[in-house]
Parts: sequence; C-alpha cells; structure tokens
Amino acid sequence: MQRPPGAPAALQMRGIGKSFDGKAALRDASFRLEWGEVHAIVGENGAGKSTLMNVAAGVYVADGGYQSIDGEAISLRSPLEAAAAGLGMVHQHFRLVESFTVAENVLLGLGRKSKVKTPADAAAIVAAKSREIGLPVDPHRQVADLSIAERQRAEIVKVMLLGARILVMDEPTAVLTDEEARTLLSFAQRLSRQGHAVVLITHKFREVAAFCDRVTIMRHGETVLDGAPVADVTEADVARLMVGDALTVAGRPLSRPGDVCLRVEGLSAQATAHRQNLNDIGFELHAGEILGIAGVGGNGQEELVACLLGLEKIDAGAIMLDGEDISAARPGKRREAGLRIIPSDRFDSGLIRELSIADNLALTTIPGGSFGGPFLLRRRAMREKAAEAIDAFDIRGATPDRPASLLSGGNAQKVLLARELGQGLKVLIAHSPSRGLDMKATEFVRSAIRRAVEAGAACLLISEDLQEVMSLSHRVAVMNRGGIVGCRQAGDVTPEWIGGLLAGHA
Amino acid sequence: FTLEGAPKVAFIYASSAQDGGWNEALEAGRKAVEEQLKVPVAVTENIPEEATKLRAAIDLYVKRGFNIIIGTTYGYSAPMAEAAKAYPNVAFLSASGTENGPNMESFYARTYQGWYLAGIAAGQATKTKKIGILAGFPVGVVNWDINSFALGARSVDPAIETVAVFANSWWDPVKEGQIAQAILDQKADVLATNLSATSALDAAEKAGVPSVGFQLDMSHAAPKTIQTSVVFRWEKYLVPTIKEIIDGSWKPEEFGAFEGLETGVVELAPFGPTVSEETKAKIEAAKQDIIAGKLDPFQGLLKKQDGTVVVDAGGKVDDAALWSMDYFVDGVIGTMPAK
Amino acid sequence: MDFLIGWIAIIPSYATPLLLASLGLIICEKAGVLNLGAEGLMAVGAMTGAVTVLSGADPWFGLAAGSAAAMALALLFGISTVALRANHTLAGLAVVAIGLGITGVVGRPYVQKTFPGIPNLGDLFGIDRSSAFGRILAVQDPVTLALPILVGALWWWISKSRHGLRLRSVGENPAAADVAGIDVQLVQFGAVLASGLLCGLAGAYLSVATSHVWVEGMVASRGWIAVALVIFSRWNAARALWGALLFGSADALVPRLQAIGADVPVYLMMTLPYVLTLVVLVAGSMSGRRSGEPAFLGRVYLRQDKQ
Amino acid sequence: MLDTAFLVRRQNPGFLLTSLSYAGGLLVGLTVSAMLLVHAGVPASALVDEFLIATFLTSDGLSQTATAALPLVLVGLASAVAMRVRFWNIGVEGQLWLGAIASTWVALNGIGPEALRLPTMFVLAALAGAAWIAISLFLKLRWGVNEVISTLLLGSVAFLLVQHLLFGVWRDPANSFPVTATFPEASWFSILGWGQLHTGIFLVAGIALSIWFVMEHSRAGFYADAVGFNAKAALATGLPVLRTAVGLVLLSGALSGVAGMMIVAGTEHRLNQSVGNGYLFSAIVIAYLARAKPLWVIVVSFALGAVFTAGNVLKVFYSISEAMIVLMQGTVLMSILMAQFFSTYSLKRPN
Ligand SMILES: Nc1ncnc2c1ncn2[C@@H]1O[C@H](COP(=O)(O)OP(=O)(O)OP(=O)(O)O)[C@@H](O)[C@H]1O
Ligand SMILES: Nc1ncnc2c1ncn2[C@@H]1O[C@H](COP(=O)(O)OP(=O)(O)OP(=O)(O)O)[C@@H](O)[C@H]1O
Ligand SMILES: [Mg+2]
Ligand SMILES: [Mg+2]
Repeated sequence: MQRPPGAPAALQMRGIGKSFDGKAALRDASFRLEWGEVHAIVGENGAGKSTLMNVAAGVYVADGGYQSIDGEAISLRSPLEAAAAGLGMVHQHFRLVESFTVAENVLLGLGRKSKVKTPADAAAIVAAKSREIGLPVDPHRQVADLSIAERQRAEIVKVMLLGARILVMDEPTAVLTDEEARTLLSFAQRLSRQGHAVVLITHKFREVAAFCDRVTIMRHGETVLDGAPVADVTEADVARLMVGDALTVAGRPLSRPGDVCLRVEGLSAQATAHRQNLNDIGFELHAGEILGIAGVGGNGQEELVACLLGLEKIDAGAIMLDGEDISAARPGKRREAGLRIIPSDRFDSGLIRELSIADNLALTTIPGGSFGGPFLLRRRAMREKAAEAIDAFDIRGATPDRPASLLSGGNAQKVLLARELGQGLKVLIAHSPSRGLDMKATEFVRSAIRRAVEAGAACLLISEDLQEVMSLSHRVAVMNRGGIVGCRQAGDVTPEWIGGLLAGHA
Repeated sequence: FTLEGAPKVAFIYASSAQDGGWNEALEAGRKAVEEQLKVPVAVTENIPEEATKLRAAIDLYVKRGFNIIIGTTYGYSAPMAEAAKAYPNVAFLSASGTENGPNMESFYARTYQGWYLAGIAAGQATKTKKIGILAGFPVGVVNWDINSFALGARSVDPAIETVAVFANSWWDPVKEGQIAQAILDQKADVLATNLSATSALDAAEKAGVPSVGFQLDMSHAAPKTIQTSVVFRWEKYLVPTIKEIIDGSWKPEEFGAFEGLETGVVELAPFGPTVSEETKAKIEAAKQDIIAGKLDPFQGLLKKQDGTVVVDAGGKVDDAALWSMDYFVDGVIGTMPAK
Repeated sequence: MDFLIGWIAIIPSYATPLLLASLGLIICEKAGVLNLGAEGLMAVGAMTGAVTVLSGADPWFGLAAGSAAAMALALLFGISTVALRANHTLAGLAVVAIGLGITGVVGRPYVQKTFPGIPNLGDLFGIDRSSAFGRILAVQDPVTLALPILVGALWWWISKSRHGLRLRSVGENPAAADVAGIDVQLVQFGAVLASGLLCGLAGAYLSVATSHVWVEGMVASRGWIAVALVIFSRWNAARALWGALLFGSADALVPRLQAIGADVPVYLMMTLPYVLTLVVLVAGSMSGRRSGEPAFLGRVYLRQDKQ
Repeated sequence: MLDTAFLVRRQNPGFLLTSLSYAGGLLVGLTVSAMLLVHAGVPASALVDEFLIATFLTSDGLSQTATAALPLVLVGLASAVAMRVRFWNIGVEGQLWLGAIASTWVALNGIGPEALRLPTMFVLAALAGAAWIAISLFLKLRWGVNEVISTLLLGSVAFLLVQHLLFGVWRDPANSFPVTATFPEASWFSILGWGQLHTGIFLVAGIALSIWFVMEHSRAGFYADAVGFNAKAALATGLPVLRTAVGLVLLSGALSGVAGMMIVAGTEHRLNQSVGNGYLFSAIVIAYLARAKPLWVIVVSFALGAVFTAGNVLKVFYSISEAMIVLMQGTVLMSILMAQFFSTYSLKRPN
C-alpha cells in the first residue's frame, strides 16, 4: 500500500551528526522512512545504526541536523516526546524492569493516560497481543526469570502495545529462532501493509530480502546507501557497501574426528527460580569435531554451559575430560585441564569491562603462574603479550591499556577468542559466538573456531542460529526442555527433523 | 608553686559549654572568675577525651602564655597529668579528675551530701515508699549520689526503696524521658535525675510527681512539682583557688580538693512549692549536722544491696573508698552493670 | 503483668522515630537514591521542631517545621545526587555532617530549654486507664496512632499502585522508566524530598513529642538504626514496622530490667536490640528470600550513556 | 543542569580537568567555610595567620597532623581494601574497638615477653579485628546477609563490649571511672621527639607501602580488581574468587584492629570510651576520595589529619565549636562532590 509520491515521509532525518565526547558516532547521516514500508538498516557493528535510531526515538539528542515525523519538523528532547509523536522503539538492550512481571512492564509503558489501570488488565492485553503477533509471552512471569529470547518477545509485545505508528526494531531477531523471527517479521509486514512504518535493524540479509521493502546501509556513521528498493540489491552488494570489501564464507572444518575428548554422562541439575532443570544429558565430543547443539534459547543452554564450566553444581552425572572426571573441580581446574569457553554474554562472564584489554587477555593464565611468580605480576610482559594478540587478531580500537568496555561487540569477541583459543585448548564451548555480530565479525569468529578445530580441538557449539549450527557442525544435537532430544550426523540433518524435535516447545 | 608571667586562664570542655548541666555549672564558675579576678579567661569546647587532642589544645594554650588550665572531665585527668609534668610552671586544675601533683589539683564536690538532703525531701514526700533516680554511668561519683539519696530517704522511713537506672549516656533526653517512665511504672512517686537533661523532670511534672534536679537549678523544667536541685557552686572553689595561684600561695591538696556543704560548693536550690515547712526544717537540721561533722551519709552501719556490710556501726566510708564506690547500698533497686 | 503493660506501652515511643525515618528512606531508595543521611536529616528535624515550639508556636507546627527544614537539607542532597550525580554514599555522609553541624551551630541558644509537647491520647480523649488496654492506649500520641495507617498506605502505594510502579521502576531500571516516559530525575527528587519529610518528622518527634527539649546530638545514632532497618525490612514498608517494633522493644527492655533490679549483665543486655535484629535478619536470609534491594540503588543514571 | 537531554559523560576527563574540578570544589567549600568562620567571629586576617600557618607551617602543627594521620591511614586502607572487592565495611569502628580491646588485654596483663609486647599487641589486634569482620563475612557468604547492616550492628555491639569491660574488669580500681589503668611503658610506641609522633609511624608506613605493593603489583591485587568488578566473570575465568574476597575482607578487619592498637599504644596508653569514635566517617571519606588507591589513601589521610589539627586551633583560639567544624567538613565534602559533575559530564546542546 504505497502512498503516492510527494506525500510526507513517516520519518525523515537529514545531516544528523552525533558525537560522544569528541568521538563521532554519526556524521551527516540521513534516513527516509515512508509510510507503509518495512525499511531495513544494515551496517557493521559500530556503524551507528542504533545511534541513529536512538536519535529518532529521543534517547539521544543529535548535535545537529534536520528531523521530521510525518512532514512536521521536530527536535526531540525525550523518549516521551517521540512516543507522543507516534514513534516506538524496541531497543537492542531491552528496556525491561527485571523485578516486574511482563504485565507490569507493559502497564508502566502505557503511561498515565491509558485506560488500562491494573496489572490484570495489562496481562489481558498482553496475552491478546502476543497471540495476535505469534510471539508467546506469559504476562504473569517476572522478567528476571525469562530467558533472553523470552525477554526479547516481551519487549516486542510491549512496544507493540504502546500503539506506535512508526515502529523501530533494533536487532529484534538476534535471539529469536528462525520460526519466531519469521512470525515477527510477517507481523511487521502486516503492520506496514496497514499503513504503519517499520524500521528493522538487522545483520541477517535473508530477513532483509524476505521481509523488507527498502534498505539503508550505514558505514562509519554515514549513510552509504539511502533507501534503495530491496529488489535492486544483492547480498554481495550489501556486504560490499557495508564493509568496503568482499567476504569469504567459512564452512565446516576440514578435519576428521579423533578420540573422545569430552564425555558427559547422565548430567542432571535441579530447576530453581531462575534456572531451567537439566535432565540426563549425555554426549560425546571428539577431538577435531564440532558438535552443534541447536534449540530455542531458555531450554537449558545457559545452565548446561554453567555446569560444564563449574559455575553451577550438578546433582547427578559425570563430566569426563580426557577420561578424568572433572565434575567436582572448580572452574580454574577445568580450565587447566583444557576447557575453554566463549559465553553467550561477553561482559557477563567472559570479559571484565573495567579492566584493561591486557588484563582481560591475561586473566585466565595468571592463576596458572604466567606473568610472574606466585606473588608478583609482571605488567610489562602482559602488555607485550596483549599487543601481539591485538595484532594477530586484528582487534580494532584496542590498545593494551584501554578498558575493555570501550570495545565494540565484534572486537570484544575477538579479545575473547584470542584468549580462549590460546595455549592448552582441548575443548571449546562456544555459546552463540556470533550473536549480535555483523557479517564480517561473524565470519572472523567462525573461521577462528574452524582453525582451532582443524588444529585438533573439540568444540561444543551451542547456538540458536540454525544456519550456523548446520553449516559448522559435524554432528548436530537438539536441546529442548533441559534435555538432549536427538542427535544426528550433519549430513542427515534436515530442518524438518529439527523442527519436529522442537515442536514440543511451548 | 609560683606562676610565671601574668595569669591567663583557660577552660577546656569535652562538649558544649552550654549543655544545661555539668559544663554549664562550671561555666558559671568561670564567669565568676573572670568578673571577680579580672583575669583573661579563654574557653575551648568539644575537645574529646583523647590524649592527642587534649594535649594539642594544652600545648597551644601554653605557647600563647596561658598558665592556668582547667580541664573539666575525668577523661582529661591522665593526659593533663602528663602535661603538668611537661609544664611545671603552669597550674592545672582538673574537675572530677584523679591525678594530683606539685602543679596540679583535681577537684570535685561532696555531692553526696546534697543528695542526702534531697533524699530526705523525697522520703518525706513519698507515699508509695518508692522513689526513683535516673543516672548516667555507673562511676563512683554517680554511685555515691544514688546511694546517698537512698540513705537520705531511708533516714525518714527505713522502708523506702529507691529505684536506680543508668541511661548509659550523659546526654540523651529521649532515652531519659523513656527511662523516667520506666521508673514511674515501678510506682515510684518521687523522681530524681542525676543528669543534665530535663526530660525526666518534664515526665515527672506530667505525672504530677515531685522531682529533684541536679547540677543547676532545674525548677524551670518542672515549676509545679520540683522539690529542689542539688547544685554546684564552682565559683566557691575556683575563685579562691585561682586567687591563691596568682598570689603564689597555692599548694595543691595531695588528694585533690574535695569540698562540700561547708564551703557551699554543693548546695540545694531553692525549694519548690511541694516542700513542706516541716521538711525544710528537717533538711536544714541535717545540713547543719553534716557541716558540723555530726552526720555523715555513709556512716555505719552500712550494708550493700546484697546485705554484705560495708562499714560497721560507728565507722564511716573514707574518701578513697568513696571514689571507688561500685555498689548500691541496701534499699536501692537497680542493677550495677558489671563487677 | 504491670511490667508487661508498662513495657508494651512504651515500645511505640522507641519505634515511632525509627519507623518514620525508615519509611522515608524506603521511599527514597525505591527510587534508586541511596540515602545514608538520615542521621543528619533527623538532627535538623529535631532542632527545628524544638526551636519552633520554643519560639511560641504550636507543637504540631513544630513537627511540621521540623519536616520542612529537613526537606530543605534533603533538597541539597537531591541537587547533589540527582541533578549533579554525585556519589550517593559520600553525599549522604556529607548530609550527616552538615545536619549535625548546622544544628549545633544554630541551636546553641536553645539547649536544654523545656517546652510543651504534643498531648497524648489520654489527655486528648480522657481515656479510662483502668484496663490494661486503656493504660497502653492513653500514653500514645496521635502520630504513633496514625503510623499503622501510614505504613499500610505506603505499603499499598509502593507495591500496588501505579505511582508505586513508576517509583519502583526508577530504582530498578531507570533506562526502562525513561523510555516509558517517566521523568526519572523528577521522581527521584520527589522521593528524596519525601525522605527529608519523614526523617525530619522522625527527628522532630524526638524533640517535640518524646523529650520536650533539645540538646545537640540528641538523635544519638537513631538515624543509622533507621538505615539498618531499611535493609532489614528488605525495602518493604510493612516489614519496617515489625523491624522497628522488634528493635524498639528490645531497646526498651534493658532499663526496665534495671528498674526491677534484675541481676543481668547490663552492657551485654544492651546488645540485645542489635543482636536480635541480626538474628532475625539471618533467619530471614536462611529461608533464601530475595533481598529486595532496588537493582539500580546508589548508581547514576544518564540517558545518553551507552547501555 | 537538570537538563538530562543534553548531558553526556566525558569518556576520558584527563588529569587536568579532574584536578581542576577537585580544586574548584575544595576552593568553593573552603570559601563558604571561611565565610562561616568570619560570621562566627573569627577575624578574617586571623584565618591566614593562625589557621593556615599554625596548621601547615609550624613544626607543632605538622607533628600533630602526622600523629593524627596514623590511625586514619589504617582505617582508610581498611575501608579501601574492602571496597576493592565490593564489601561495604560499615563496621570499621567495631573492628577498631576489638583491636583496642585485644591490645589492651595484652598490655594490662603483660602477655608475652616484654621485648615482644608490641608485636604481640599488633598480632592480636589484627586477629581480633579480622575475627570481628569474619562474623559479617560468614553471614554474607553462608546466607547472603547484607554486610552493610551486619557490620553496622556489630559495630554497636563492639562498643557495648568495650563498655562492659570498662565498667567491669577494667575499670580504674581507684576511682571507678571507665578508663583502664595506664599501660606499662613496654606497650607504648616510643616517642620520636617531634611532638607526640611515635614509632608507630614506621609500622603504618610499612603497612601502607606493603598494601600499595600488593594491590598494584601482585597477583592478589589483580585478582582483587577482577573480583571486585565482576565476580562472576572472575569465577568463570578460573580466578580464586572466594579466597581473594575472604582475604581482603579479613585484611580490612585486621587493619581496623591495628588502628585500634595504634591509638591505645601510640597516643592514649589506656583504653577509654571515646578513643575510637568518629573513625567510620573518616574511613569512608578517605577511601572514597582516594578512590581506594593505597597511595592516595595516605595523601588524603594527611589532609584529613590537617583538618583535625586546624580544627583544634580554631577550637582553642576562637572558641569555635565542634559543630561548626563538622559543618565545615560537610560543606567542603559536599562541594567537592558536586564539583565532580563538571569533570565527569559535559552539557552539549545541539548547534
Ligand atoms: N552512549 C554512548 N556513549 C558513547 N559512545 C556511544 C554511545 N552510543 C554509541 N556510541 C558509539 O557510537 C558508535 C555507534 O554505535 P551504535 O551502537 O550506533 O552502532 P550500531 O551500528 O548499532 O552497531 P551494532 O550493530 O553493534 O549494534 C560506536 O562507536 C559506539 O561505541
Ligand atoms: N566510548 C568510546 N570511546 C571511544 N571509542 C569507542 C567508544 N565506544 C566504542 N568505541 C569504538 O567504536 C567502535 C565501535 O564500537 P561499538 O560500541 O559501536 O560496538 P557495537 O558493535 O555497537 O557493540 P555492541 O554490539 O555491544 O552494541 C570500536 O572500534 C570502539 O573501539
Ligand atoms: Mg551497538
Ligand atoms: Mg546497534
């Protein structure tokens, strides 16, 4: 339902600049969103996509530039003003109060003028809306108890309920299953057909191709392609414009699985308020092999990783690394035995924001005695080692002394890789290693893992991204409700098989 | 002892000089010194009872030519004694102190004599045969007030009991009011306070119960019901002593100055409306007996709360034993914190 | 029996100021502003209340004046923490110092001057004191009487009402509150002022209602107890009531034991309120409850920070 | 300033701007304080003459400052090391009292050979302080009891314990005042001949430098930072999280305990009810202003010691009350805090 040419744009931004204390995030960026379209914004990590949309949503105030909604020039000072102008945004980092239920979060967002006054009423409309858009959400559950994917669904439903005419979604599908992503995006498409305008920030070209009308590409804070019809661009065009050069895609490691490296038998752990239970998980992982674990987030993946690493106690079962039971050992000991991990949340349990990059890189080896004896710490050696790693892994924006917090997502992930793929690696547990990364960074991560496996390491790849699991793994297992519900050689895996195993999922 | 240089006097207080009680009573003495002796007098407040801080203050004063230094709390005593050794030509007077020397004298008053008289007033007034007293900390100078008060009341009627409670603070009017209530709840119908705050007297006035104040005349807090207050008149000690120091005739007492009703350092404030003429006469007689040495509040036979004998009939508690008094006498209901 | 009645009757006078201050702190901290300044706020309330009554005003007006003055100090606290984003812990300590200091300086001429306080229920309604209940009720004052209602209302307001939801959201996740259209700073300012109001009332209660006199430092660490009670209550107004009663009753017990001559180690007995509070706290924690601490408590929110 | 929309955080304020904002805050605070003093009757000319000169430019003033700073450095470090592992030690005074009790016990009972009297006091004071904080630590680790409240409450308990002893076994037998007998000289730090400064300064210097070295140059210090910033990540990367946290928290208690010893053995030579008061406020302020950095703790402690010295001068010569001095401290602290705003944030309006 395209409007006639000449009609005012839903959202128009021109010459937008925004810098944070001298460092420019946006330079002269522009964007034009029409009513009735789904408009994709793509770009590398740090290109300024979120910043641009945060400016549109009144979270950031631009340094300069022109902005209008439905033809009317505006200068927003707060998210409230943006909401009043009819713009709603699903933020990349969810804006949910963890100690509230989903319904309470919605009630909060509805504001004072809404007719919905009680959590019970809010719960009713949440349930209705979530059915309508096909994203299941239990309105009565506390957000703290939800998995990332569930939170994402709750956040989307919340913003939908606020009744925006212009809907901005910042990487909404990063943690959804393909099925859920499809449902959400077709809903977005429906919305646009009803005359609303939708912005979709994403790193996945297939979503752009399948669900979007036009695409805007950003690089280094500038708009390099301003709203071209999707039909006119190919994936290669997009990649080239985003990155400035072509990408090579890594496939499955060219290695043949060797001896059993990691054996997990009958692993079980009780559920608690915040935790899914694990029941009787068993698998074998061979050297030189990638075992992929597919499944919807929140089905025990986090818990499995925590148990393997030793952050959580198990109630039954054994974890054998090279024939030795490590299920009672503390995390440090497991690491010494060759266990490494890339966690799903980099800054939650992988890197320490406030510490320097050199410190972060040395974190795991210092307890073992590197960089000085049992007492002293040789900072100079740490710095030198870090400089080498920064070089070797091409970590942009890093110097040994800068705090890790200043790194972009992709580069932070590289720091993690540099550390975890280092000496002594036997078993790598990679949990959603490319979550939220752009194409280039994703390829970098995947090929690094590939190289490590080809060099003889074993890898347990846990991911919600089916494509990732299927293209990298030698074998694929499926996880559902805290258990492994099936396992096959990669060659025999079909989406239907996986879909069938996941069907039990609510 | 001879003073070097022109006399300059300094008073050092541990808290505010206007505390409505102990310090303010000394302040009255200080003002008298200033007016009557026409010497420069400086005042410092809030020097905590810590050696370093007190010593620093004393050093500053001495450097500025002050040569008569008066400390106002027992907590100053030991550091003052050290300073006295370091400055042999400076005179030190230590209120409720414990140390003495060639240029240092501790001074306190026989407050128990006044409290004995107050006890007579209370004993005359009580109908329930129970009176109460609220006090700060269980130190000798407080314990003897409580005991003497109880003994004074018992001199009227040996059946009278005295409820004594320590507030564990010198200035917490909130707690004092609450404790006053606790004492009144024990059916005490006279309430005395050994503290500076007036909230106990206020509670007594509300309850329509006669009361006794301390340190200053506290009648303003309970104009209808107060009987009297046991008050200090420090000028009676400070003016002559400082005069002697200036004259060069001062000789510190070996065990400190310890005066009582006879010099008027301790006395009773004017009686309130609830005190009968008969009571007044009784109190006056006892006062004269004490001054004449015919009566001592702590004369035998004196028993402790638990019945053990302190002194036999005919004997009396000597000064050293007074200072270390850490018991209640027979007739006091209360808990002595620790032994 | 007499002992029990007397004890029960006096407990509210111990608990009321603690509870009032804790309630103020709970509101403030629910909005994410850590408030360690209670001692200073209470000091200002106590002094202003007393000085107002001493200058001839009605005691009720004294309570109001105490609250207002503490609100002024709370405003300074708000400017520093909410507007200028100063460290909450240190700003709280500065408030304690300023409050204690300024009352000592300004209140100096008013020390130890007795004044009339607010009447108790016995005086107001001529309650018959022959029954135990009458004896207990008669010595209470209207403020104490109103407290359970205040607690109930606050509890409902914070945990059930939509305003409470907004208040809590600011302390839990100000970024979420912000995009929900809530003026984070405004809510925090309001909460800080509310803590000034209630802490000031608590302080004024000490001077105007309980002791009818003012002396320097008369708050005597009660502000710190209130800070502890907030944690004890897990930021819940209803539980703060029980905490204050628990602490108050233990505190009231020791002098009463002395008054009947009970042979107890007094100083060790005086540790009872502290130890008891700790024991109950531990018992609560053993049952593994969430602490209830607002997630963003004491931290600085800036909209344009990288989330 | 309230205009949230334009406020951005400076990514890297730089040394100059940070120092400027500190200095500016200090200056404003001092100016307000000076005005208060003048209002209270201190002649403006005297402010410089006596107050500044007497405090900073006389030997007496400096030695007093140094003496006062010794326990301050210890409690400041105590607060700082706990802060490094995110343990809020609000019970510094309680642990200090315990240290004072332990050293008093050693001194009064002549425990151990005379030559080793001070070392014995030191060790026992450290152990006592550590033991006292260990209660809170245990409650936190075992049942997750908030340490703010447990250390605060135990601080009050410790003080009552001191009173129990002072009014009990340790009361001055001659006068029954709550002051212990003066310690035998074997339990005194000897005077260095410069004011009341005593040999305790060497102990404090040794401790402070060791802690600086440990925190900045050792593995333990590295662990401490990691654990403090993100305990979960530290655990996941294999650091000995529990050992580090426990070690530093116990160290914090021990340092407070030693501060108690420093006071009774260094300057008081006896125990009474008031020697430990006020150290909590100082400890927290020092640790925060020093940003938990050991060397800065030393600097800030001396600055605070100077404030105390200056306060003493004001009290003595101008009858300035403690309340006024506390008010000035609060004012200066508040103004330094507020001034941080200008180095931490900038206000950027669209052009
Ligand atoms: N609040 C902020 N403070 C400082 N820098 C910021 C802030 N927000 C964004 N930036 C910086 O601005 C640049 C653009 O960031 P932005 O989040 O817009 O990128 P993006 O395109 O959304 O990347 P991604 O795909 O990873 O989400 C980055 O360098 C980022 O670090
Ligand atoms: N505050 C900052 N100051 C200076 N440089 C920064 C800052 N934040 C980010 N950068 C730089 O900007 C680049 C992009 O970072 P950015 O934060 O956009 O990553 P991101 O991919 O958006 O992260 P995430 O995926 O976690 O949102 C990096 O090179 C980083 O070094
Ligand atoms: Mg980003
Ligand atoms: Mg983004």
